[in-house]
Amino acid sequence: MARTEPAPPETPPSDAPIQLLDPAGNLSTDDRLPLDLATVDLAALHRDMALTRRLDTEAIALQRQGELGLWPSLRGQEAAQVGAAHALRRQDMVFPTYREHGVAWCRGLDPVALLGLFRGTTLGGWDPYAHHFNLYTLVIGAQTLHAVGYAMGLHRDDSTGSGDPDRDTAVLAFLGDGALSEGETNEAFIWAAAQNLPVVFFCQNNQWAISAPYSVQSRIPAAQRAAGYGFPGIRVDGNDVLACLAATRRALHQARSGGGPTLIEAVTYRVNAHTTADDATRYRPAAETEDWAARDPLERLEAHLRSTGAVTDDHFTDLEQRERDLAEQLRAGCRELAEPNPASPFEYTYAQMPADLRQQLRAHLEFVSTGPQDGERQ
Amino acid sequence: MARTEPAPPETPPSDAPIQLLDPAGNLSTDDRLPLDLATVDLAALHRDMALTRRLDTEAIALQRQGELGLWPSLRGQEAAQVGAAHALRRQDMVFPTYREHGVAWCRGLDPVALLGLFRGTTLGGWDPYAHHFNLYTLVIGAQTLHAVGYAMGLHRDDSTGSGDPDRDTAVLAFLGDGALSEGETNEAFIWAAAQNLPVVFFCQNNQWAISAPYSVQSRIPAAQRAAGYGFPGIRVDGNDVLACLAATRRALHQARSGGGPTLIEAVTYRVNAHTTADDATRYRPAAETEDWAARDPLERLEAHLRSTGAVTDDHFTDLEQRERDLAEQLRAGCRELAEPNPASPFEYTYAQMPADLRQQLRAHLEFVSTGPQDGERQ
Amino acid sequence: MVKALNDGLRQALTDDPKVLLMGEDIGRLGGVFRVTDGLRKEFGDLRVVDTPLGEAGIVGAAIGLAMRGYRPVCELQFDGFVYPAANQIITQLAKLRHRSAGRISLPVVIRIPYGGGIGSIEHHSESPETYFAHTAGLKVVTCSTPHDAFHMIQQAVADDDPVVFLEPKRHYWTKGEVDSALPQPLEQAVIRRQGTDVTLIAYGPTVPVALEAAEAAAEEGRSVEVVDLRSLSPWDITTVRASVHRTGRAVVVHEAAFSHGFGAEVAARLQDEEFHFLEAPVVRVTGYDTPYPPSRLESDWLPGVDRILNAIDRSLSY
Amino acid sequence: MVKALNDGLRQALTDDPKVLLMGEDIGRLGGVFRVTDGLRKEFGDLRVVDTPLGEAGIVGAAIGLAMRGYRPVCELQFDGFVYPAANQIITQLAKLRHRSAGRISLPVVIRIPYGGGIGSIEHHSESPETYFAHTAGLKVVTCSTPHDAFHMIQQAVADDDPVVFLEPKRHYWTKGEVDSALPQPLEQAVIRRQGTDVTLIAYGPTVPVALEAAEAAAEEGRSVEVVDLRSLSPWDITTVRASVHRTGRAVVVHEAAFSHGFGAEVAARLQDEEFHFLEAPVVRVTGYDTPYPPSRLESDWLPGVDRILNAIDRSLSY
Ligand SMILES: Cc1ncc(C[n+]2csc(CCOP(=O)(O)OP(=O)(O)O)c2C)c(N)n1
Ligand SMILES: Cc1ncc(C[n+]2csc(CCOP(=O)(O)OP(=O)(O)O)c2C)c(N)n1
Ligand SMILES: [Mg+2]
Ligand SMILES: [Mg+2]
Repeated sequence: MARTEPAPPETPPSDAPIQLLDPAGNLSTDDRLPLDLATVDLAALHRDMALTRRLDTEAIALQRQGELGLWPSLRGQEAAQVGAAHALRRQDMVFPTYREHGVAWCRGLDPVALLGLFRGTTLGGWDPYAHHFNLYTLVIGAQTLHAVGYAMGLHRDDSTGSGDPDRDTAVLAFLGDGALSEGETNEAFIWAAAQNLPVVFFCQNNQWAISAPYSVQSRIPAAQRAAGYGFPGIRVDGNDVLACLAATRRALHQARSGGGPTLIEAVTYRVNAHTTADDATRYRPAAETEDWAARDPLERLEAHLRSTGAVTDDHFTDLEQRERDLAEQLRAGCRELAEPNPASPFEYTYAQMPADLRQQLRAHLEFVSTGPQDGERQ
Repeated sequence: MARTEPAPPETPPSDAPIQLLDPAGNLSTDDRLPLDLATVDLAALHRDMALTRRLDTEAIALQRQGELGLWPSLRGQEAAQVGAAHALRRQDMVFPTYREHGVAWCRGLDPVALLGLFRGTTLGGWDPYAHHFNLYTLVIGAQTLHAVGYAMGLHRDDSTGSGDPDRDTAVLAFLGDGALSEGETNEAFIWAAAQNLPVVFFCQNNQWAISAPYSVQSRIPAAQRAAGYGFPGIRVDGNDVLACLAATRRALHQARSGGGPTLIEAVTYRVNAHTTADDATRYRPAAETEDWAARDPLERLEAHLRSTGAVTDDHFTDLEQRERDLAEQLRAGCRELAEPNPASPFEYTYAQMPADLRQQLRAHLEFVSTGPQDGERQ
Repeated sequence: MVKALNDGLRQALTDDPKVLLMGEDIGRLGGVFRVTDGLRKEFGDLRVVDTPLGEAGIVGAAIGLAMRGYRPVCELQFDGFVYPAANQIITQLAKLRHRSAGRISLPVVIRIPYGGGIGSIEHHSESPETYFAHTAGLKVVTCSTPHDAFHMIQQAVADDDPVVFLEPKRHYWTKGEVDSALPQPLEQAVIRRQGTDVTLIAYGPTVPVALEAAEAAAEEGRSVEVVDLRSLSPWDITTVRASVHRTGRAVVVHEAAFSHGFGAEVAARLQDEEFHFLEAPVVRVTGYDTPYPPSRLESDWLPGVDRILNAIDRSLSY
Repeated sequence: MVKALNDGLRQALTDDPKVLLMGEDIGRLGGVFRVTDGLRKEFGDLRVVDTPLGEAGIVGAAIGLAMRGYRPVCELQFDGFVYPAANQIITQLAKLRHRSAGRISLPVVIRIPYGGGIGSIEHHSESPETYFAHTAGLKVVTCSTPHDAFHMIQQAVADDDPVVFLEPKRHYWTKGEVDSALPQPLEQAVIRRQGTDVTLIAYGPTVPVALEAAEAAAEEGRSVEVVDLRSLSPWDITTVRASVHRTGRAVVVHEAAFSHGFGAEVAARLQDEEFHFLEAPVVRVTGYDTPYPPSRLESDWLPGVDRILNAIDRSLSY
């Protein structure tokens, strides 16, 4: 009985993802997703993608040097993240996973702050309200419900549908393809649909959830999930920054205007292993990775910029300098990240420390100050 | 700011549920769901629906008399349950909620056994394997995943796709409209879709989840949920026993043949309150309930049988006698249900009772035998 | 007690426009126990929200609402239906203040009708307090009188930490005076009856049972002090120690299972901190280490007056 | 220990065709810790199943598989990711035998890499044993040596009850002899080191720490007995009592939070059943009542040798 997993059912030929910029850097248009190029700052998109990649590369290096415990690389997903982030207004709230370094960058976070979580000096690292960018969430799918709740708050605050661009607000929730299978994510879709909430779900389908190919989660495109709940889903080339920008803009606009949720599937690829602790060669063929490398999102935009002359050479030289500065900032900043205070877990468990916990803290501090340092026990 | 809940989005006019027998008892056909009437035992369907209703009526009466703590009435849902149950083969496995008394009846359970759970003498009450009918599950949605696991087992047992009618097996999982919103239910859909499992999800959309109208859960028909996962959904008139039978037959056949899952939405109505402990007048208008009463599933089939003369008068007189017998059986049986043994919780917690628990049991039995009875403490 | 909770919630909704209630069947129906009766009519469907059927959704959305400045009061319909929300409660709600180094504050209340004794079917009689009390970052409280219910629910709503608010459902219909002027601090235990021979420690559903047992013991000439813990996390060991210091003996009563029930922690602390004063072991009178039984068995299964009296005897026999 | 678990699982798969493994990344990848390395290749993708990303699904489907006659061994990838499965574990897996009056038997194993000390990020270092041990109907075990790992995983698979199998991840790379002929009964504690002055009770991740502390104490002339509980539900109080009976003193060590940690139950039982023999209170050395800290703080936060030695001092000072 040499049966294996059941054969995939016949699925209807799926819509090809919408593309506005092809791998060679040529523009195209698609009636389903119009984009007025006059409203797009190509140079800024390119700059943010390049710097995001540099940030990622540096972080990987820092991990190799033992400065970070772990790093989840976003390489290959720069277009999806930067495209989506450029569609945000200041007041929009973002709920990331743990891989949205590109969005964090565009939100204006100090990039060094991103390293603390992976260095083990903090579990958070930044003020989620200052940048309208929530902390990273490591529990797959959990943040999608927070996004829904925040969106419920927006509705109650009259922060949608007023027509005032500084007032109307939406929520942008990121998730991976694997996250589509968590019950909580699906509850988030259900709530968003039934209450017509101002939330955009941005799914980076990078084809893999650690070692699980997308086919383990589903045999139809992720964007179609939305139809089951009764709200629009759209599938875009996630390595095409313009398609990602256009789709997110439209969806956020609709959300802010009171038009309800959208699910965006950005079809992309996790070029590196899941994290620096993972070994992707154990589960996927090199050929696949190489194949996707040819669709690199950054090269694609650069090709476009160079061939059209949309930016001057200064753009590139200036960018090189910025990249070097960023790398330096990260290297120095990482090592200078403050060591956590041993009292901090106790201080931040409750708004006011309960008496019992205070006693535990007292004992702990005594132990920490006199105990392990001198090798002698008290 | 007199805002209320967001207005429902414009939804496309939904498919009307498929109907093969109209409220007046007239047959019709529908290309989407063919049914060869020669294969249908109308008299048996009618008999089972009538007896199911009597069972329900008697149980309500027993609850009023204080013999049961609670009863969840299935009134109005007899066609959905009996139609679905008649599509089962002996070996098919059923995973019910707590309201599938009609399915239980058709599976040949001793109807008295259904009462124990609500009388408080047992948490189960029957052998799930003897009748291929699992215990009632009170945690909304939980059983859908058990159904999926059982279906995974069928696939591994080579119990689908052999073409042998006694071997090929499917799973029939029941759920309510409210259950569509639990994360676990959605995980069940995901697993069934991705692994193409032999499981049919039968959703009785009775319009209410306790006091929540269906619009709280979703603004599109439940059957469309399946499209989001990539398997077929079908919407039938749940008060039309023929449509329910035909849809379930086809879906079970497909599942047994290795063709994967189906979601059936049977559009029906919970005529009574959620349970005998509920007061439906607090949340829904009498007019709605009356409106649905006019679509009574049992009357519909009866009208058909009488107008076509498909059964003789004997059928009805015989049935009346059976109903009386059943009522008597329930009344007598309920009072005779064995009181649970105080040792049973201890005995059934583990396969072998651990030493500590044995000691707790010993203390408990001593207490029970000498303690409370004589009003004296030991 | 239902009325006191209803009044307390009405007051909370009135006092702070950011307070909102959410849960299954709490609006149109007023809750299966009518705790929120009339509030949707009074405060509208945006502040008293009938949610879809999904407990993870309820708590997860409450977290998001709190991040947007609201103070959500969630109802989970029964003790046995909290588990689909466990992930949001344990990995998110309890930990976000810590994760964010104090930047995120989640003033979320989770109301749960809990405990047995009302003849219900499975999943409707459970006592999950250990799961929550063992989870750092949550507060856990329970009330045993209408007076406490009225005040404690408001204090819980006003608290800046997430509070699991356990409502002993078998005392929902208990009547009692509510003095609206006299709230006790939320985290403080209360001595419900003074005594000198043994300290009986109870909370929520078992407080009236403990008082009854104390009454019965008094007839036999035993003076039993009854402490109502009220708050389970943090818990007021100071009051308990002071009492045990006087009596030298302690008996803990709860409905939750014996092993790892709240009594274990009480016993562990007392044997440590009152080692020289305890004249007898701390005795636990609790549910057994089995799932909750069918309702026909519950009255014997639950810790009742007789079992408590036995325990007092045992304690005094040392 | 990874190798021993891998061998144990291979043996279980070989012995019984109804055994199957399921979880996230356990097949193609062999598990994030490689515990299931090579098994998919050897036994096929129907017996070593890469599941979708959903913990409720994993446990819920395992229940259905068990009802169809299989013996599923689930992996939940990390201790912090068990909570989405809490509902299936607590309301279904633990209770179905009881609900069905013994008709349904669910021989499901839930493997969980658990505990801290490996420098991980949040949710990857937790100790959820109390949640499970407090849940009647579950067995809970944990291994501290490769030898135990090899045998206990097979015993867990052969057991007809659901077993939560906690794998102390910081000892995954510990080497040690596996004597394939000598399994101990699954529920029996083992005395890892004999001593006469004080009994040190540990399990899983803290056993090696306890042994190290005992070693250090020996140098100061203190004779410490170390008990490895191995099974947490049920737990072998007989062995513990016998030891405490001899030493008169007990210290419990675990990583889980102090309040309602396993130590509370141990202390509560011992103070009750060994009241006359305890010469000092049972002392607990545990994690604190805070969420698990960022990894830079973990080595101090976790109970280590020095804190254990302090506790021994304290115990002996009575
Ligand atoms: C609830 C939960 N289960 C398991 C994990 C372990 N885990 C971490 S990342 C990951 C895969 C996530 O895949 P995907 O959603 O596609 O995101 P990606 O990593 O590809 O960005 C898993 C299983 C987790 N973090 N949370
Ligand atoms: C997980 C869970 N949450 C809440 C409940 C309480 N409850 C019992 S029945 C019910 C409504 C179920 O509605 P639906 O699925 O439509 O089934 P119906 O009762 O209409 O047959 C609720 C909320 C429960 N049983 N389980
Ligand atoms: Mg992915
Ligand atoms: Mg319903």
